[in-house]
Amino acid sequence: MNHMTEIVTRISGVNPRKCMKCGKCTAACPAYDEMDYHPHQFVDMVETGRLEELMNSRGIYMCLSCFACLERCPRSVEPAKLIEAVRLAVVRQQGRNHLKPEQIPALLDPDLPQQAITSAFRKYRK
Amino acid sequence: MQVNETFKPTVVAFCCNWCSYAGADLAGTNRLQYPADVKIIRIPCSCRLNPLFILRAFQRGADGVILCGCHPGDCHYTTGNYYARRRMTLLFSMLDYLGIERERTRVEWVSAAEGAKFAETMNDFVETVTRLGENRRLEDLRCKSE
Amino acid sequence: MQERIKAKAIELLESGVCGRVLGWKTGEFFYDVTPAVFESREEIERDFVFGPFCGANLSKYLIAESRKGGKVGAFLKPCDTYSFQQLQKEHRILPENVYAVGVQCGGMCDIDAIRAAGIKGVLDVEEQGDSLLVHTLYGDKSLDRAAALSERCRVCKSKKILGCAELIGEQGEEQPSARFEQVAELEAMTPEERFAFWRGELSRCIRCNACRNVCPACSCEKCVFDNPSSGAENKAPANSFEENLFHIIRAFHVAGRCTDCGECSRVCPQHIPLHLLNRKFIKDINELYGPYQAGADMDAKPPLVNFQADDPEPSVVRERGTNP
Amino acid sequence: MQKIGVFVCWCGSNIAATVDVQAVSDALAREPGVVFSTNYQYMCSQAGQDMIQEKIRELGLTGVVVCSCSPRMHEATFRKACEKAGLNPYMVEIANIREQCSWIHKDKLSGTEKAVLLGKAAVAKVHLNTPLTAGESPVTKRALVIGGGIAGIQTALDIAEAGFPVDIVEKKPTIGGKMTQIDKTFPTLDCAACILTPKMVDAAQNENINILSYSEVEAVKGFVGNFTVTIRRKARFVDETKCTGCGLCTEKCPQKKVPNEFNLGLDTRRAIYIPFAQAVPKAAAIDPNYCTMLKTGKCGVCSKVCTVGAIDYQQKDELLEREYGAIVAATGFEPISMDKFDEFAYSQSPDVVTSLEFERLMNAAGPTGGTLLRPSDGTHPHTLVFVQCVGSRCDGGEKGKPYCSKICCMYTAKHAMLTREKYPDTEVYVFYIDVRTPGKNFDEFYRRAVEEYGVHYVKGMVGKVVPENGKLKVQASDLLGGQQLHIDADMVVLAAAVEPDKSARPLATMLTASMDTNDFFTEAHPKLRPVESPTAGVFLSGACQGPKDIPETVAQAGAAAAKVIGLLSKDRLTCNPCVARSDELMCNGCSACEKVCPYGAITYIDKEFRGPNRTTLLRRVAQVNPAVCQGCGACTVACPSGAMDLQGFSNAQIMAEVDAICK
Amino acid sequence: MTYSYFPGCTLKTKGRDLDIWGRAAMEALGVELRELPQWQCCGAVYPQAKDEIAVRLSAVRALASAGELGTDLVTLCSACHHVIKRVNRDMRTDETIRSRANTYLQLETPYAGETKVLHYLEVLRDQVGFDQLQKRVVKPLTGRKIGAYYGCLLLRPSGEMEFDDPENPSILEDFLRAIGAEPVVYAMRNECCGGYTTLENKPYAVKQAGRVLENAASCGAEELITACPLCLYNLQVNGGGKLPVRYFTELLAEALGVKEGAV
Repeated sequence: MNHMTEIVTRISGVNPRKCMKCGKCTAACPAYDEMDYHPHQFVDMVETGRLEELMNSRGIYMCLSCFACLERCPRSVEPAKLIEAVRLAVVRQQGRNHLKPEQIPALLDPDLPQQAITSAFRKYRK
Repeated sequence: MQVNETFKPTVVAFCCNWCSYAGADLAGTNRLQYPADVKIIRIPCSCRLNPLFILRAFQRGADGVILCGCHPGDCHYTTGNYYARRRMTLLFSMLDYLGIERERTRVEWVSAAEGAKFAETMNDFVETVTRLGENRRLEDLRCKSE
Repeated sequence: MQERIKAKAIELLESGVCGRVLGWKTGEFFYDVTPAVFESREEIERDFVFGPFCGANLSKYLIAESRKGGKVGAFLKPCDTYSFQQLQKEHRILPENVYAVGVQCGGMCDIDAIRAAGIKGVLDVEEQGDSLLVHTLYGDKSLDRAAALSERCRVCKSKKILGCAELIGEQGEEQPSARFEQVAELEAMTPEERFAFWRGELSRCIRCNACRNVCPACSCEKCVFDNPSSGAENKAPANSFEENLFHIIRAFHVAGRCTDCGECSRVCPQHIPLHLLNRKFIKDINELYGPYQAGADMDAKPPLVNFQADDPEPSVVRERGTNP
Repeated sequence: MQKIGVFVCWCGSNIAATVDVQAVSDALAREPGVVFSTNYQYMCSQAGQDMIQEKIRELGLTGVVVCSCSPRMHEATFRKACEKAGLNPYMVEIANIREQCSWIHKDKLSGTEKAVLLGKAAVAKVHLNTPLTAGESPVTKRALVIGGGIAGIQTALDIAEAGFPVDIVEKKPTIGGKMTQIDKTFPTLDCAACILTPKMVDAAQNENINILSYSEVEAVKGFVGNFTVTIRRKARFVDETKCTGCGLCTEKCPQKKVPNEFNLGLDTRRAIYIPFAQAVPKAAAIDPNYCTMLKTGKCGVCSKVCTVGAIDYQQKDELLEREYGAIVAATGFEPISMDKFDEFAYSQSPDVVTSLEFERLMNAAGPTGGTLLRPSDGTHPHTLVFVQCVGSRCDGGEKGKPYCSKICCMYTAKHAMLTREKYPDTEVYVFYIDVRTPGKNFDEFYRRAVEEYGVHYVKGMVGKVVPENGKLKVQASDLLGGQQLHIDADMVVLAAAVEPDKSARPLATMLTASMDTNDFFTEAHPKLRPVESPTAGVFLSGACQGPKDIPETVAQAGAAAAKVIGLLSKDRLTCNPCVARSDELMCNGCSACEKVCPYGAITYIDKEFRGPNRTTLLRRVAQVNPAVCQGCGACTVACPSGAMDLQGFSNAQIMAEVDAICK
Repeated sequence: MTYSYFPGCTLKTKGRDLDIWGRAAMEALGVELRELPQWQCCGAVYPQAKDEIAVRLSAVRALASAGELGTDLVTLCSACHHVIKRVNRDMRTDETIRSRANTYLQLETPYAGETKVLHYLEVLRDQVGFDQLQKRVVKPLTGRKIGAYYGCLLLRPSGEMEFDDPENPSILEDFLRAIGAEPVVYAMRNECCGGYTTLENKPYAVKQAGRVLENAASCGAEELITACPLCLYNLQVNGGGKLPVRYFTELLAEALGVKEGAV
C-alpha cells in the first residue's frame, strides 16, 4: 500500500475495500455539483492510491460534513471520514493552510455564529 | 502483567457436534486462523460435558478449558445446553471460590453458521490463557511429562 | 424430652406399628452419641438417649432400613426431616416402610465449643432450660446453651418438621439465618487469599471418607471415587489436585440436593469446614436461579435438573466477581 | 489389546501442504496398539477405501483411525467401508486434521504437532471403543408440511402422489402464499394465478392431502419417523365444512374499513372475508380485530344472511395432536419493512411503493383493476423510477440484510418491461448496483427490457426522494455517466429485500432445526444435502432456506418431497447406536436422569439384586429405550454415581482423549 | 430533575435566544439546568480523524466535570451535542483515544465515557414527557403550520447519535404537536442546509438553503424551527426570508407562557 493511502486509511479508520461501488453516497451528496471528485470516487481513489489528485482537488473543501454519505452507505464505508482525512493530510503539510487568519475579517457578518468561523479554522488549517 | 512469549498453553475445547463443531469446521473451511494450541474434542451436546472432564484436563496439564455449544434455544436436543449452562455456571463459580483463576474456564455459544465467531473466540481465549500463564492451581505434578 | 421419646419408641414397638426403631445411643463418651436400631423395650430403656449431642442425622440410615422388610420407626430432628424428604424424592427411602416421628430440637452442642468456653475436664452435660449444667472434674459449671451450640445450629435455618407421622414437641418455622455470611466473606477475598484459605483447609484432608459416609446425599450404590472405570477413582489424597478434585466433585454431585444438614463438617476429624463448599452452591443457586431449599418441597424440581430459558450465562461468574 | 490401523489422508494438498503427513503416520505408528500406519493422497477415494479394507482383512485390525477431513464430511464413508471388510463400523474414529488443523494453521511445524496429537487422541479413543449395533424404530407414514405457499403445495402434491398422506398447515385462511399476489411471472410473463390456482385445487381435491388452513404449529415432540405435533386451529368463526364460499356475507358485512392484506393495504375489505376469489379452502373467515359482533356482541348480519348456517361466533381455537414421520418446513419469505429506509420517502408519499405493492397495482384483481394509477391521486404516472437492492447487500447492522435477495433484478426487469408495454408513454428508470440475471432465459429477458422496451438502466443508486408539489424529486447517481441525476418522477418503486417469514424462528426452535444468522434454515450440507435440515426427519422447501424464485422453489419442493418419500417408504429406521446405557449395578434409581431427558427415553423398573448374606434386595433402576434415546448425554452428567454412560462417547473414551491431548 | 448544562459559545453570543428561552422553559417545567462551571468551547467540529486528540480535550473536560457532579450532561446547540456525544463515545470505545486523552488531562479519576449525554429535546421527550409537556402548555400554538428542520448534526451518524430515526425523525414533530402546533413533514428536513460552506462557498449555501425552504413551503409549512444556530443563520440570511425560522425553544417558551419573562 502506498504511504499516503496508508496514512489516510489509518487516521480515518476506513476500509475502502468494503465499498461495492453502488454510488449511493454520491447519490445522497447534496454538494455534488460543487465537487470535482465525488464521494464514491474518493473511496476508489484512496483504494487505488490516487492521493495526489485528491489532495489537490477543490472538493475536499466543499464537503459539508453532513454525513449523508456515511449514513446511507449500505456497506458502512464512511466516505466522509476519508474526505476529512485527506483534507487533514493536506493542511498538516507546511504552508498548506487553506484558511488564513487575515482572510477572516472580510468574511465576517455580524450575525454569523462563531461556530462557523471556529469550524472553518478547525477544518481548514493546521 | 508479564507475558511470556514462549509459553504455549494447552487449551481443550469441548464442542457440541451440531453447532459448535460445525462452526469450527466452518472456521476451517473459511481458513480463519486461530492458534494450534486449541485442540477440539467432539461431544454430542454441551450437556455431555461432565465437570470431571474439565478437572481431568486441568490435572493432565491443560491451561484452559472452553465449552462451545448451540445458542440457548437452538440446542439440537432442545434443552441440553440449558442444563450445561447451569452446571458450568455453578462449577465455574466454585472454581473461582476455591481461588482458581476464573478466566481459565469459559462457555461460548457458537452456531454452525458462526465460523468467524469460533475463530475469534479461540483467539481471544488463547490470548487470555497465555496471559495467565501456566496453570498452577489445579495441576497434578505427577502428570507432567517433563 | 428424652423420656417422651423413649416412651414413644416403646409404644411404637409394642403396638406393632414398627418392628424396630432408629434412634441414638451413647458411644464411648457422653458427647459421642451414635445412631442405633432398637428392637426391644429393654434396649430402649437401657441405651436410648436424646440430648444436646444427638447431632447425627438418622435419615440416611433409612435408605437401608426401609428396604429390610417390615416397618421401621425413626426419630428425626427438623433438619433431618429435610434430608428425609429429599431422599424420598430421589426414591431412596421407601416411605411406606417408615414411621417417622419428628422431634423438636433446641440446637445441638459441640464439645469443642464447650471447651472453647474455657470449661475443662468435662464429664457430662445436663440440659437445664436455656442453659447447660456442665459436670467437670473441677465441679459443676453453668453455660448458656447458645454458647455451646455447633456452628450449624447457631445459624439454624429451620425448626420446621416435614413429612412426619407425628410430632414430639412444638412444630417450628423456617427462620432467618446467617449461614451464608462466611461464604460471603470468602467471596470478598482476593482469589489468592481464597486459594490460600482452601489450600490450608483441604490439605489437611486424610481421605477418611467420613464426610461421604455420613452425607445423606452421598448415598450412591457405588461412588465414582471407588469405581475404577469412572476415571475419577482415587482413594488417598495423593496430592493437592486430588484433595481439590474429591471435594469439588463431591460438592458438585450433591449440589441442588444438599439440604445443608452440616453432617460433613460435624464428622470431619480434621475439622475442615466442608459445609462452606455446599453452602457456596446453595448460595449461588439461590442467587442465580431463585431460592431453593432441598428437601423442603416434594414437588419442586431440583435446580440442576431444571432450567429457565433466561438463566444467567456462565460469564456471570466473571462479571459479578468482586475482585479483579 | 486392540490392533489399530492408522490412515493419514493428504487430501491432495489440502492437508499435506501444512501438515507433514509422513511425520504424522510415523509418529502414530509408535502409539501402543497401532500395528499399521500409512498415509495416502485421497483416503476417501475408492483406492483409499480399498487400502483400508485390505489392511483390515490382512492384519485383522480391530480398530481404525482415519486422520482426514471433518467427521461430518466422511465419517459415514469410512464406517461403511470398514463394515464391508467385516469391522464393526463403530470401531472407526476420525481425527479431523483438515478443517481443525491444516486449514487454520500456516506453520507446518505446529500444524504437524497438532495433527499428531489429534491422531493420538483418536487412537486413545479407539482403544476403548466397543462394537455397537444399531437398533430400529418404526416410521409413522404421514408427512407434515408447514406453510401452504407454492413450496408447500408442490411438496405436498409430490408426497401425496407417491401414496402417503400429507397435512398442510397454513397460518392464513387460504393456501397459495406469496405467489397469489404476483401478477405475472418471469421470464415467460404468464399469469401467476393461472398456473398456481389449478395446483391449489389439486391439493384440495387430493385424497391424501389434508389442508389445515388458519392453523399454526404449537409444539413438536419426538424424532425422525416418530414426531408428535400439536397444531392450533385458530377460530375462523365460520364452519369450514358448511361454508359454500358464496360470498354473500362478505358483501353484506357493514364493517367495510378493514385494510385488505391481500392487496397490502392498498384497498379495504370487510370484517368477514374470503381473501381472494380462488381461495382454497373457499370459506369465509371473520377477522376478530374488526368484527363488531365479536367485539361488542351487536350486529350478526353475516349470520342472518348465511343460508347454510356456517357462522359460529362461539368458535374457539382448537388444539390437534397428530403423529408424523417427516416434517417439511416451507414457511417462505416476506419483504422487509421499509421503515428504516425513509430516504426514499416511503412513509411520506403513497406514490413510493414496494415491488410487491406494484404487483398488486398491475394486477387485474388488484385495487385498481389492473390499470396502473398513482395511489395518491389516481392519475396515470408518466415517469417511474425503480430502485434495486433496497435493504439487500447491506453489511449487517439493523438496517438491511447482508445477502443478495436474488429475485429483485428479474422482477424489476419484468415490472419495467410490463410498464413500458402497457403504457408506451412512460419513461422508466431502473437504478442498479449490479444486474444479476443468471438462469435460463433470464439475461435475455433483461436485455429485452433494455433493447426492445427502452427501459433506462442506470448504474447507480438513489440517494434521496423528495416529494414536492405532487412530484417525487429523485436525486440519484449515474456512475457511468459521471453525473448526479435529478428526476421528477411520478412513482418510485422499491425492490425491498426479502427476509424469512417471522414464524420461522420459533418454528426452528420447536423443530430443533438450526438457522443461520439471517434466520434462514440451515441445510444438512450446503452442497450435498440442500433440502434436508441437520435434524433428521426435518426437510426444507422453498424460500425458508434462502431467497429463491418460483422455478427454484418448485424444484426444491420436489426434491424435499423425494427425500420425504424415501423416508416414509421405509418400515423401520436404523437408530443411532450411540445412546445412553444405564449400569444397573450402580444405578441409585434417583430419577435425575429421567428429569433431564428431553425424549422421555428413560423408565424405571424394580429389579431384584443379590444382597448380603444370600438376601435379595429390590432396587429401582433406570432403563433406556434405545429407539427413543437420541444420545445427547444430558443424563450422564445428571447421574451422580456415573451409572449412566453414553455409548460411543463414554466417560472413559472422552477422558482418554483429554489425556492424549493434554500430555 | 437536575442536569448539568453545557450551553456552548454560540449560545452565549449570537445564539442567545436559543439559550435564554431554553432555560426559561425548563425552569417552568421544573427541570433544573445547572451550567457547568468553567466550560470551554466544545471544539465546534467533531474531529473525524482518530489521531486528533487535542481538539477532543475540552469536550472531555466538560464530560468529566459533569461526571464528577454525578449528573447527566444536557446540551442544546446541535453542534455541541454532536461533538460531545461522539467524543464521549470515543472515550468509551476507543482505547487509544481514551488513554491519550487521560494522559493529557491528568484528571483525578480517569474518564472513560461514563457520563450520559442528553440533548435538550431528549430531556423533553424522555424525562419530562411530551404528554406532560402538553398539559403544561398555557398558550397552545393552535393553527400554526410549522416545519421542523433537523439538519445533519443531531441525526447523523445515527449509530453514534442514537437520537432518532435518521431518515424519518419524529421528535420535533411530536414536540410541535405537544405545544399545540400542526407539524408539517417535508423530505428536506434532514438534508444539509449548506451552512458550513457559508464562508467558503456562499453561492452554494444560498442555493441549498433555498432548496430546503422551497420544499418546506411547498408542503405547507408557514414557519420553521431548528435547534442549530448555524442552520438558523444560514436559513435566515442565505434563505432570502422565504419563511421565518426560529429556535424551537422560542416556541416552547411562548407556549409555556414564559417568553416575555425571559427577554
